[in-house]
Order: sequence, then structure tokens, then C-alpha cells
Amino acid sequence: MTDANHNEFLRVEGVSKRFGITQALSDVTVSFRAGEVHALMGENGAGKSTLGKAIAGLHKPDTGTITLDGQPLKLGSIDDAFAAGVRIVHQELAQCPNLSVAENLCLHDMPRGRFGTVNFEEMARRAAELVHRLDPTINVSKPLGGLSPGKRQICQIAASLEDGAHRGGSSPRVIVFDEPTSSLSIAEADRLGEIVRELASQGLTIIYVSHRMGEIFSCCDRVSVLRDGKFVATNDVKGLDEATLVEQMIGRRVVTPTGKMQTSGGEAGALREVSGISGEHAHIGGIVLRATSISSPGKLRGVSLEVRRGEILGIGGLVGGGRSELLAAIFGLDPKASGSIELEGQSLPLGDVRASIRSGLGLVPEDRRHEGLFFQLGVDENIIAPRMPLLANRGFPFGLRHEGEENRVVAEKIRTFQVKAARTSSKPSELSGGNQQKLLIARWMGKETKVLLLDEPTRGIDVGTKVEVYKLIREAVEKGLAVVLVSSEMPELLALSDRIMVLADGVCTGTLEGDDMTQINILTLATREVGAA
Amino acid sequence: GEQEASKAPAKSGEEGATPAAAAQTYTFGVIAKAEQNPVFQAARVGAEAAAKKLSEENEGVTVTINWRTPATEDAQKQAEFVELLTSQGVDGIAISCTDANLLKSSIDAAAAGNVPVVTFDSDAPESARFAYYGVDDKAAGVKVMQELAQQMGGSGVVAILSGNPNSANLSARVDGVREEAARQDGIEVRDVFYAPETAADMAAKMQQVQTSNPDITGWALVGGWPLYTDNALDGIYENAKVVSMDPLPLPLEYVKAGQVQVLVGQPYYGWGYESVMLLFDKVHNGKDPASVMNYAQFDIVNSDNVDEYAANWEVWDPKGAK
Amino acid sequence: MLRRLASAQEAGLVLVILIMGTLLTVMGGTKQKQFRIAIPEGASIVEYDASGSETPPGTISLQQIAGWRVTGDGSPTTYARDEGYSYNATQRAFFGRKTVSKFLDRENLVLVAKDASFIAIMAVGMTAVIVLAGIDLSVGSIYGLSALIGAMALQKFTNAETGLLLSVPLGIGICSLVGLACGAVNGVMIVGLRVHPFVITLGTMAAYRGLIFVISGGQSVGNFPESFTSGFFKAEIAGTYPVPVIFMLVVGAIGMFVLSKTVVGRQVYAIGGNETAAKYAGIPVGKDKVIVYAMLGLLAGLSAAVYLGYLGAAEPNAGMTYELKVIAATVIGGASLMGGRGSAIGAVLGAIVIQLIDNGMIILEIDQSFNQIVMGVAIIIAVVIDQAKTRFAPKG
Amino acid sequence: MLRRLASAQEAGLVLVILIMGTLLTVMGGTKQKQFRIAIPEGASIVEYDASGSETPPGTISLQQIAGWRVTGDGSPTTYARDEGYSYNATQRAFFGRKTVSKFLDRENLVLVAKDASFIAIMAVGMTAVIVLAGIDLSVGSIYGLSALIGAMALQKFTNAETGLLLSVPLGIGICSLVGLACGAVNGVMIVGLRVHPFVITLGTMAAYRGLIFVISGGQSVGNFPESFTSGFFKAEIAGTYPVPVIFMLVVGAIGMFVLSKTVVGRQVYAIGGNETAAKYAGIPVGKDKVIVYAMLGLLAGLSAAVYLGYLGAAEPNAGMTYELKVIAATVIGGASLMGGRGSAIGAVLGAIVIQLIDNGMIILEIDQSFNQIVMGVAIIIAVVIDQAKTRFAPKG
Ligand SMILES: Nc1ncnc2c1ncn2[C@@H]1O[C@H](COP(=O)(O)OP(=O)(O)OP(=O)(O)O)[C@@H](O)[C@H]1O
Ligand SMILES: Nc1ncnc2c1ncn2[C@@H]1O[C@H](COP(=O)(O)OP(=O)(O)OP(=O)(O)O)[C@@H](O)[C@H]1O
Ligand SMILES: [Mg+2]
Ligand SMILES: [Mg+2]
Repeated sequence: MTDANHNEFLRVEGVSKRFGITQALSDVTVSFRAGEVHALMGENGAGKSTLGKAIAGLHKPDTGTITLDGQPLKLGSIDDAFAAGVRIVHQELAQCPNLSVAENLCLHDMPRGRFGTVNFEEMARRAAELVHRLDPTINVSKPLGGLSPGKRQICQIAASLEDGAHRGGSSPRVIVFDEPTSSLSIAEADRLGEIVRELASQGLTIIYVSHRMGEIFSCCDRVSVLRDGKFVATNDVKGLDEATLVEQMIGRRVVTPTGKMQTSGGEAGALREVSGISGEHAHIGGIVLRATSISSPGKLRGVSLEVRRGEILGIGGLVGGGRSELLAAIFGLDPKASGSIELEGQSLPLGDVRASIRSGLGLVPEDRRHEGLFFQLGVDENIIAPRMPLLANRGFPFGLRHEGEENRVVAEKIRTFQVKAARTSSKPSELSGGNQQKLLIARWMGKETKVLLLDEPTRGIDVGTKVEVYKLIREAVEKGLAVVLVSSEMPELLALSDRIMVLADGVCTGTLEGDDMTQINILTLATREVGAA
Repeated sequence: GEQEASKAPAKSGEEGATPAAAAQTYTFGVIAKAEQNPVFQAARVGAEAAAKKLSEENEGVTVTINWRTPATEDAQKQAEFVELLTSQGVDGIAISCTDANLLKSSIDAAAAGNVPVVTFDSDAPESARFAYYGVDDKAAGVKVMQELAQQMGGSGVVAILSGNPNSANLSARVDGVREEAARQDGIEVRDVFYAPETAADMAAKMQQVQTSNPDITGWALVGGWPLYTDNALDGIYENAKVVSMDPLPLPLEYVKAGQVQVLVGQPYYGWGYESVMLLFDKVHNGKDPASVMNYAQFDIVNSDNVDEYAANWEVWDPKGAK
Repeated sequence: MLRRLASAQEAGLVLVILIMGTLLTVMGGTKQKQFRIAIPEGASIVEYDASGSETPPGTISLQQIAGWRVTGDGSPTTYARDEGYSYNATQRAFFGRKTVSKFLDRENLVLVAKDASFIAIMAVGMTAVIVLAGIDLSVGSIYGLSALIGAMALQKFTNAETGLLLSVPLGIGICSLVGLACGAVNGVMIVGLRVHPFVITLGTMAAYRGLIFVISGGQSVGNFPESFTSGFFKAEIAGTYPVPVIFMLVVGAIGMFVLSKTVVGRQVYAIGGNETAAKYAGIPVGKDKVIVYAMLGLLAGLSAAVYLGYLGAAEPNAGMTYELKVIAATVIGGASLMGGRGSAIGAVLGAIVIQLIDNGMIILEIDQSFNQIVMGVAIIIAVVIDQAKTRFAPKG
Repeated sequence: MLRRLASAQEAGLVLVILIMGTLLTVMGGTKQKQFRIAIPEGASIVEYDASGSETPPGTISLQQIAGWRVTGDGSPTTYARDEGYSYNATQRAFFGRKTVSKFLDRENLVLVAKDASFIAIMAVGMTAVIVLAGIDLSVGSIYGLSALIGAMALQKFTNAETGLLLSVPLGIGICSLVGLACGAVNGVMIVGLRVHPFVITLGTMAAYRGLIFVISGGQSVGNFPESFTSGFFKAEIAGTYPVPVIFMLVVGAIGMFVLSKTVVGRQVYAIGGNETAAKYAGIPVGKDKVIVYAMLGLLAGLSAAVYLGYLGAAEPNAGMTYELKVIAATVIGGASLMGGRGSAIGAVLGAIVIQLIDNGMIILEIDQSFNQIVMGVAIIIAVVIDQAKTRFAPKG
């Protein structure tokens, strides 16, 4: 391509998009160069995904134009965008679990044989070629539903790399990654970083949506910021300091642990200071939760842990390490789990969620859309759901709700946890991702909860909200709450945890305390070879 | 037009016309068991024919039929129709009771409201209906078995084919068949075979039964279902005598072809025609029938009289009539 | 409840019903309705012909009669035949005719509501099932089976003299218990075998219906004590029989209350909205499901009891194909077959809408042959209207 | 296809069928079957009594006859009465009896397969619909409507002499077209109105059935050219009428091929697995849905044509309640009502399983009163077995 359009390979001009009452995008104008990794940042609900989808033809903008290499794209046409070489990796897993990995990878245009048949050999070959660049262990002929969330995300990314030029199709020229690392672990995220750089160096335009500051600074050239659907600015990453970036995003200055990561070499103490988290363990009390040799066929083997009052036990590991499974087993969601659990000396029956809740356990799940939220119910009932039976008059058939009490609790929680919703009866779909997450945390936090299990508590929420969440967690902990924290975001894990236990293939490979808590140590433990689970 | 007409008595009142010349309109509600069952279409034709005839023969009189019949057998729906028609102010109701017990109360209510009710085909003996016209279902069953036994020379194995096991009139017919079979020493009943009331299912059932019970030499069909097709009896008529209810056009073909020996018919057309006549006599002339029970004759159709009987359908077929 | 009624969901339906009502009133026109005129004790009746000459009743033919003259205590009253009066000798009463609106006639309105009530009572239970993203095809068979066994119990344990205090609780009790049992069986199998409710209830629909036949031998069971029928369920109030309607309203209100004000009720919506999330929130998904299917069974049983009392007998075909009517009512009432959305009152209104369509066919004297076509098209239209509304209004 | 047949999904069903077959063979026992022995032209028949003295046929009473002796060209053959032979004078033929297995009798097997075929052909189409996470309750009515209009077309455009080359394409063509149209109407409404398929097809089920009634006036339509019935669809082959079975197998194979090998087929699975993902991948979701419902309609039409040809007439009740049988067959065949899973061959096998249950009731001489109960329970069991299998095997 010529130098003329080198500056403006892909140009989005005056694009607006409205969903019912929400103006997702208003008159956004931004341009992307060939061969650059261009980050898109902004708060939850700022319009990043919408912009991405508009470029990929999934949403038809109400106004505006999108030109690629001088050619205007047909707005809202998936096929036209695809033909022009635009690819997108979706934020939420958009795949068909019942189909094979290969079919998922070639879903857009399956290789055809005679009379409308699918050429399965060709498809398998093409799929393998794509996915094995990222993860050679994946068998493309197996149904995708059997893979872990992480592996599924890898497949989704692989699909976007497809190059159909040699078959008269199109080769990717623009790839939109919408929070690609949100279900990847450190190792996989790093691998993805390399790939992204490599693609850019081949002259592709990479649009990279992420809430992880680390990634922005490590692998992006420029970063554009959206706020409330409006374009704020485009900056060169080089020489950009995080505070400014965050200010552009949320309109005020906050200091974030991840921000500090860049400067000081990722060491817990330093992180805490900057994130205003008190380092000293004064508040740590006696053991609340003791889980002994928790096992679950194919997922966990003899994992034991203890958490003290006012302590945060971090759990590190790679995706597929079995961290979610460990939390699920402790919480009573895994009927196959074995082992013993004690809460404040009382032993808990395994596989009985309600017993766990009654005796003070809470779990904020990994996947808020599928495991957390009730989209037909209001914010209020979403928050109160697990406690409703406990507040109700059980003598009454079906349990008579004590709505007064419910409303009091809800109002209080919404206040303390600053869940931003128009009405307490608003549906979760009307909330931004961050507020959805805060809602779930609010659901479980409160004097009734003694031990809180957090699985990726800040997945997919913006920096501003992250800091709020960290504060909420810390405050609760100082009031004596015990927390088990699963996080794939290393700085977060390091900053928040008092101790870090590492899982690999469902086995505990070690526990780190104090100054041993470093990224290197965690990774070495996480990747330690253990006999197949 | 009908609404206008239905106001007539009041109007004529205002005009103070003399009673004899007074334009009179009678609307009779007719409720059969199921639209789905073709025999009742003949009843409808009969009812409408009677209405036409009466309107022509009695000057100043118009008789209209308000035909209300559930799509499929549904006694509760019939009861609802009786109530609704009564509240709509019809002058009389003719009904073929899907279930006698169930319809009693609504029929009584109608009668109490000065809406005379006549039952046809299936009676509600306990109820306050002033007349019944038709042939008893159980008697029909007996008739079928008598004819069959005769065809079988008094000995052999009989299979009974019926539809919805829960339908009252069918089980009455089955009882009739069983009863008569019990009286015949030579006759053994293998079983009653039920199938969904579609020709295909019935035909399939018969063939399966015959194939796995080759010793069956007689079939008693308490309904004509399989015969509403062209060749339901292949593999059966070679091995067994067949006697069935319902001599409708297609079943008659089987008699012509010698695959069905006898068809036992009910007065389908009469159900409608006679019922309307009875109602008219009641409300117009204030005359009750000589006896409450007006028993009709079965039509016994065999190869001898099949052609003359078939001629009836020129008149009875709703499409022919319309 | 008033608040809920005003909310988008049901408001739409109420509107639809009002519009239909208005149309039927306007287009339906009037009818000649009979009313009864009792004759005072000991009053004497004579009939007179055109010439005015009087004769004792029954002497001249009806056509010759010009009218009747009744002489009780005081001056005689005359009933002229051409004014539509007729004399019913068996009842020894006169019947006059008055012109009333075909639709807006109290009797007609009560009838429509009554006919709707049997379906509506079940539809309230079906709402909970459909909110769970479940379905129950066996409800018609449960209705039939409960009615049958209830009827047999009444025959066995009561006689003509049995009083209301025994017969009614007995009838309702037995029917409801049978229904409850059948529903619980459905629920336990659905939860225990982890098979889609469509399949389980498709099976039990046939099985329960078969059971009816084996038990009843295809014969209907009737003759209950007066106290059960005309004494209670078919008690006459102002010339109408509104008891089933009362049951419908009460059940609708209770259903509304349970679904919106009790823990289990809200958990049902939660499960229907997101079953995984419900598990994570410690909601007893399996238990709740069994309860809901059992409750639908119980309501089918209750509806069957009303049917027994109102019609005075149980026939083996009772409830045949009702499952579809019940589901239609529920969906027209705003329930989403994808789960998570539905309203008990809506279901009741839905049942009434369906009955109104049926009633309209009679009032507008549309040929019965078109009934199914009209019904089918109307159901689709009703749901489309309902959805169109909820698509613009915030869904609840 | 062989590979697929061996795969977990269908293998389980084949096993079930084999087991049922074996049971029926072993427990069903044997029957006495008649077979015909033609008498050569010009051969002479005499009957002989116990003493062996010969007399011309019909002279002595049947009880006295010991047997018959036939002298054609060559040595005479004798048929002894006590060996079960009988003489049919009208047909001028002998009938012997042989003992055969009740179930494993070729005639019986073909019958079972034939009876399954009408349902099976539709079940293949229903599989695609259910894989889409859709449903079609109107399939029975479409079947009936296609049959009716096909029959009327045959009556109008053919006469007794019309040849196979006209009648068969005409019959199949008209029926399929009508079915296709009805199915397309369903599909377009489901996609266009964004109403749940259950509701749309609940409506069209009634509407199409009503249409049948209005068009036919409740009477059935028959009398087609020989070439259409005994000439083709009911052609006799080795004493059986296997044409419908052939149609079933061909349709099953094609369905299998389309669903597992063609792009549209795979897109159907994709949509059923995750509709949003399918949309994002640029799959024409709406178009595919319409196609699938239209195809089901077409297959219902084809099935109707086979029915017309085999039974020689269309009656208004044709296809009543078939929707449930078809869905049951599909689900027993391994389709998941949640969408994304299902197999055409499985559906065919499912239909056969249902028929086998029915046939088993007859062969084992189980009291027919229990038919419905057995059928209902069996359906549940069949699905449970099927699911149990797929729950352990990796799902696909
Ligand atoms: N399909 C939709 N229908 C209605 N509203 C939508 C839809 N998609 C997005 N929105 C709204 O548009 C706004 C922007 O959404 P978008 O997903 O683009 O934000 P985002 O920047 O991607 O947020 P996050 O960082 O949480 O992914 C939000 O308020 C969201 O609720
Ligand atoms: N949806 C799934 N289907 C099949 N297996 C799964 C699924 N999800 C997880 N697993 C398996 O469970 C084990 C752990 O799952 P998971 O990936 O959740 O671990 P994790 O350490 O919690 O990772 P993360 O929480 O970061 O996703 C892995 O063996 C994974 O393959
Ligand atoms: Mg987003
Ligand atoms: Mg996890």
C-alpha cells in the first residue's frame, strides 16, 4: 500500500449507534494505520465492543462511514466486511459447542465440495493450520463444547487469523480483538501478545480492546479512548503515562496497582501502597475455613487450604489448572467432590450449596452472564436471591417474602457497593459490565458472609471500577472477612493476596508468602509438571 | 338477515298483525358429536333440508338451523353449546349426546328455560329432553355381531375394531358386539383393538392384527374408519368376513367389491331431519310426539341393496347438497 | 395486585378484551330472550282465539290461540301470543321474550367467564411451569383422571342426602390429591431422569389417559349428591351459575400472589431466567421444579372438581386436547416459552380471550366449520399483539 | 453413512431394536399361516373319503372328506385334510398351512416397517426443525391438507386409465407443493413475527385442519387410477407392499446426507447450537429457518402422497395427532429439544421403535386396554435409555 493511506488504512467517520435508550456511540471519528496495534480503551459501556462490531459489520451504525484502504465498507454487512478482510474476536464466547472445533473455525465459509457439500478434509486441514499456531494440543475434530473456556477462547482467536486469499477469499487485513485475554491465563495471554505483534509486523491493523493496562503498554502502539460513546483522544503509547490515560477514560485521576507494575518490577508491597491497600497483617485472625484434601475426578486431586479471618488467600495457576473447580467444590457445586470442609470448626457437608450459604460461604462466579445474573429479574432480586429464603417467613407455604427487610438490605448494599442503576428494579442488561460485577459482589458481601470465594472478580471490568472493587474487598477484609481469590491477572493477584497458593492440573504445587510472592515464582509453580490428574 | 328475522315476533306485536299471518321465525340449535366425523355432516344436511321444507310449507314461517358442533368429541364443549344457545334465545335444541351423564344438567336447564330439547343418535335418558330419535348404539353393536355371525356360519374367531376407547358411544357398541358374541357358541372374540381414529392407523392396525393372528375369520368394525380409504382390507378380506358400521360412500365401495359383507347404517340424514321436525311440531304446533322414544330402523346394506342405498348420498353429501 | 394489573403486561390484555367486547356488543346486535312469568297459586288460565272466544287450555291448536288470560285475585292479565308470549303447560308458567344485547347480556358474560374458568385454573399452574422454561402436555389427562377418581369417590362415600360439608371437601380433596400425585410424578421424573419435560409429559399424557380407560372401562361416572352440584358448584345466583368463575378469580389471585410474593415464586422466575445462576445462588432447583409440576397437577385436579360439580359427571374423555388450550391461554397471557416471563392473571385473561373468540363465533353467527381456522389465526394474532407490546415496553 | 451408523448415536437405537426384535421372536411364538396352491389348467380334482373311495368335488359333506387328489399331466398329488389342506372351489385352489414365527414373518416385518414409514418420513424433517431448537405441531395437519388437495387433483386430472408416468409425478408433485407452501408459511411467520414456533404452529395446526374441513366438507376423497395405487405405491413385491418402506429409507438417507454433509445442514446445527454465534458468523439464520420448516412441510406432503397411494383415499382426519408421534420418533431418535443435536437416521429408527412397541402388544397378545399406558411408558423409557447412552458417550 502507498504511504498516502498508510496513516489512514481504516477510517471510522462520524459513527453513531443507538440501542433503544442508550446512545452506545455518538459521532465517533477515529482512524487506524496498517501495521499498528491500536488499543481501544474506555469504561464499561463506553462503546468499545459496539465500535468493534460496527467495523466488522455486525451492527449497522445509524450514521457515519467506515472506509478501508480508501474503499467505503457496506455498513452492517458481515459478508462485505469479511470480504474486505475485517475479522473480529468477540468479547463473549460466540461459538457452537455442539460442533467440532474445525467447523467452528470455518463457520463463516465452510470449504465446499460438489452439490453444496462440505469438504471436511479441507476444513480439518485449514482449521488445524490455524489453531495449531496458538495451541498444538487442540484436536480440531473434537466437539468444541468439551474444551475449557480458555481453550475455546484460543479457538475463537484462531478463527480470526483465517487467510482465504489463495481460494479467492480474503486475507485478514484488520482484526478486532475484543478483550481476548479475559479468559486466558498469563502464559496464554503472553503468547497472544507475541502473535498480535507478529500480525502487526505483517502489515495488519490490529484493534485491541482490553481493560488490562499491562497489555496496553506491553504490546500496543497507539491507544484511542472512548467515554460514554464519545471519542476522547488517540495517544501514542510511547511516552504516555497511565494516569493520563485513566483520566481520559474516567474523567478523574486514580492510581492503579497495574499502573505501578510498569515502573516497579511487580512486587506485592509496592503494589499495595499505590493502590491504597494497607500492607500490614494486623487484622488477620484465626482460621475460618479449612478444606482438607479436596478431590474431584478429572479436575482436582487432594487440594487442601486454610483461610484466616481478615486474610486474602490468592490462588494462581494457568487456565485449566482447576481453580474454578476448587472454588466450586468448596462451595458445594460439585456433586462428585470428596474431602472435608470446616467452617469455624463446624464441618460442612460437601455438595450442598444451601448449607454452605447458611453457614456463611459466598461465591462470585467466573462467568457473570451464565453463572451469576438473572436477566429477567431486577437488580434488587438479583442481589437478594440467595438470602431471600433466610429473610422470609418460612412457616408460610412457599415462604412468605419479607419485602420490607429485603428492600432495606438491597438499598444498603446498593449504597455501600455503589451499584449504579437507574432503579432498583432495573434489569442487569441495563447495567454496564462493571456494575454487573459489583452487583454480584454486593450479593455476597455482608455480615452474613464469613468466607467469600472470588473467581476472576475483575474480569472484563474497567480500571476505574477495578480500583473500586479492590477497595471494597479490602474494606470487607479489614472488617474480618476471609477471601479466597482466583485471578489470572497477575498484578491483581499479587496486590491483593496475603498468601498465594498455586494450582497446576488440579494439584497444589506450592504456597507463596511475603516476598516470595512474585510473578516468576507463581509461573514456575503453575507450570510444574504433575502426574496427569 | 337472521338477526332481523329473530326480532320478528316483537315487531309483529307492535304492528298488531293477526296471529295467523304473523311472520314467525324459529331458530333451532343442532349439536352433533364431532365435525370430524363425516356421518354428522349428513345429519347437518338433513337438518337444513327439514328447515327449508318447513319454511316453504308453512307460509309466514322461517326456520333456521344454528349448527354448533365441537371439532372433536368433547361432551363438556357440547354442554357449553347447550348453555350458550339457550342464552342466545334459540327456540329449540337437537343434540347427539357424547355423554349422557354430563349433558343432563345443561339439557335440564335449557328445558327449564322453555327451550325444548330433542336428542338424536345418543340419548340422555335421565334428562328433561322431550323426545329421542335414532337407534341405540348398543343395539347397533348387537346388530353388527348378528350379521357377522351369520356371515361366518356361526363359528370362528372375531376381532373387534374400535377407536377412542373412552368414547361412550363406541364402548356401547363394543359392549353390544361382545354381548351378542357371547350368545353365539361358535364365536370367540380375540380382543378389542383400538387405534387412533384415522383411516391409516385403523387400516394399519387391522393388517398387523390379521398378520399375527391368521386364525381371525371375522372382523366387527364399530366404526367405518378404515373404510374411508380405498384398499384398507387387502390381506384381510381374503381371510375374514367383515361387517362394519357406517355405510358412507367409500365404505360402500367395499361392499360392491365384496370385501365387506354387510354395513350397518344409522339414520344419519334422519338424525337431523327428524329432530328438526320434532322440534317444529313442539314449538309451532305445540304437539309432543306420540312417544318420547322414536326408534329408527338400521339400514342393513349388503351386495343386494348397495346401489340403491348409495343413491341416498346424492342427497346426503353436504357438498352435493350445498 | 392492582399495581400489577395496571402494569404493561396485563394492561395490554385487558385492552384486547375490552376491544373485543365492544366489537361483539356493537356487531352482535340483539336477541329475543325468554323470561319466565310464574303463575300465582290458584289462578285460572284460559286461552282465547282471534275472535276472542275463551276456552280452557289445550282445547284449540296452538296456531289458533291468540293469547292467554290469567285470572288470579284481582283483574285478569292477558298474554298475547303475537307479543311473543308462550305458555308452558308442564311448568305451568308463561314465558315472555325481551330484546337484549347478544353479548352484553349478564347471562352470556357469566357463561363466557364460566367456560373460560376450567382452562384458566389450569393455566395459572401452567404459567409457573412455563416460567420455569418447562411444559406439561399431560395436564388434560390429569384433569380427566382426577375427575374420574373424584367421581368414583363421591359415588362410594356419598349418597343423595349427603350434605355440602362432606361432599364438597371430599370431591375437592380427592381430585386435588390425585392431580397433585400425577403432577409430582411428572416433576420427579423430569428432575430425576433429566429428560426434557416435553417428552416426560408426552409419555404421561398417554399413560394417564390409558389409566382412565382401564379404571373407567370407558364409562362415565355420574349421579352425585345435590349438595355437590346444584347445591354448590352449580348454585344459581341471579339466574346465572357463577361458582366456577369465583374459583377462577380466587385461583388467579392466589397464583399471582404466590408467584410474586413468595420465595418459591421468585425462585421459579430465577430458575427460568438462568438455571445455572440459580444453582450458584443456592436455589433448590430440583425441589422447586417438582413443586411447580405438582402444583399444576393440583390445579388440574381442582379444575376437575369444579367440572365434576358443575356438570355432574366425569366422562373418560374429559380434558382431551385441553393441554393445548391451556398452553395457548398461558402464552397469550404473556408467558414466554423460553422461560423467565409469565403472569398468573395474564393466563386467566388469556383463557378469557380464547373463550371470547369462541363466543364471538356464536354471537356473530359465523359458520362452525370455520371455527378452527378462526381460532388458529386468532391465537397467533393475540400472541403477536402481546409480544409487540412487550417488545416496546420494558419486558417484565 | 455406515461410519455414522456405527457411531454412538444410532448404534444405541439399532441395539434397542435388535433386542426388541429378539424378544418378540422368542416370546411371540408361532402362527399357522395359509398359503395358496394354484391348480394347473385342465387338471382334474376328486375328493376321497376315509374309505378312500373317490367322488367328484362337492358330492359328500366336508366332514366326510379325507382329502383331495389332483391329476394333472403326470402323477396325481393328494392333499389330505388332516394335514391342514382345504379346497376353495370358488378360487379353484388349495390352501395349505405352514407354521411360521409370529414376528420374524417377512410379511409382518414389512408391515411394521411400512406403518413406521409415514411417521418416519416426517420425522426426518422434524429432526432438522428440532436441531434448530424449533418445533412444529402443525405437521399432522399439513399431512392431512396435502393429502386432501393431492387427492382432489388426482380426481380432477386423472381417470382410471391414466398411466403411472402422469399419476405418480402429479400426486407426489401436488402433495409436496402444498406441504412446502404450508411449511414455508410456518417458517416465514416464525422468522418474520419473531414468535415462538410452538405458538405459530399451534395456530396453524388448527388453521390447516380447519381448512381441510372446509374444503372437504368432512368427506373423504378416493378412487384414483390403478397406476397410482396398486401400480406404484402399493405395488406387490413377493407378497408384501414395501414401497413406503423404500421411500422411508431413501428419505432417511438423503436427510442424513443433507444434515451431516452439506453446508446448509451444518449451518442448521450451528444455529441450534448458538444462534448468536451463527449470526456473527454471517450464517443466514432467518433464511435457513424458513428452508427447514418448508422442508418439513415438503416431507409431510411426500408422506401424504405415499399415504394416498398406499390407501387410495384422503380422509379429513388424516394425520390427526401425528405431530406428537413424529416428535416422539425424533426425540427417541436422539434429537435434543434444546437444539443442536439430532440425527435423521435416528429419527427413522425412532419411528420404527414406536411401531415395534405397538406390534409387540399385538404379538404378545397383551390386553389392548393397556395400549396407551404401555405406549406412554415405553416412550419415556426409550428416551431415557437413549440419553443415558449419550450422557456417557461424548456428545456431538
Ligand atoms: N445489543 C444491544 N442492545 C442494547 N444495548 C446494547 C447492546 N449492545 C450494547 N448495548 C449498550 O451499549 C452501550 C455500549 O456497550 P458496549 O458493549 O459497546 O460497551 P463496552 O465498551 O464494550 O463495555 P465493556 O467494557 O463492558 O465490554 C452499553 O450501555 C450497552 O448496555
Ligand atoms: N466447560 C467445560 N467443559 C469441559 N471441561 C471444562 C470446562 N471448563 C473447564 N473444564 C475443565 O476443567 C478444568 C479446569 O477448568 P478451568 O479452565 O475453569 O480451570 P481454571 O483454573 O478455573 O481456569 P480459569 O478459571 O482461569 O478458566 C480443566 O481441565 C478444563 O479443561
Ligand atoms: Mg465490550
Ligand atoms: Mg475458572
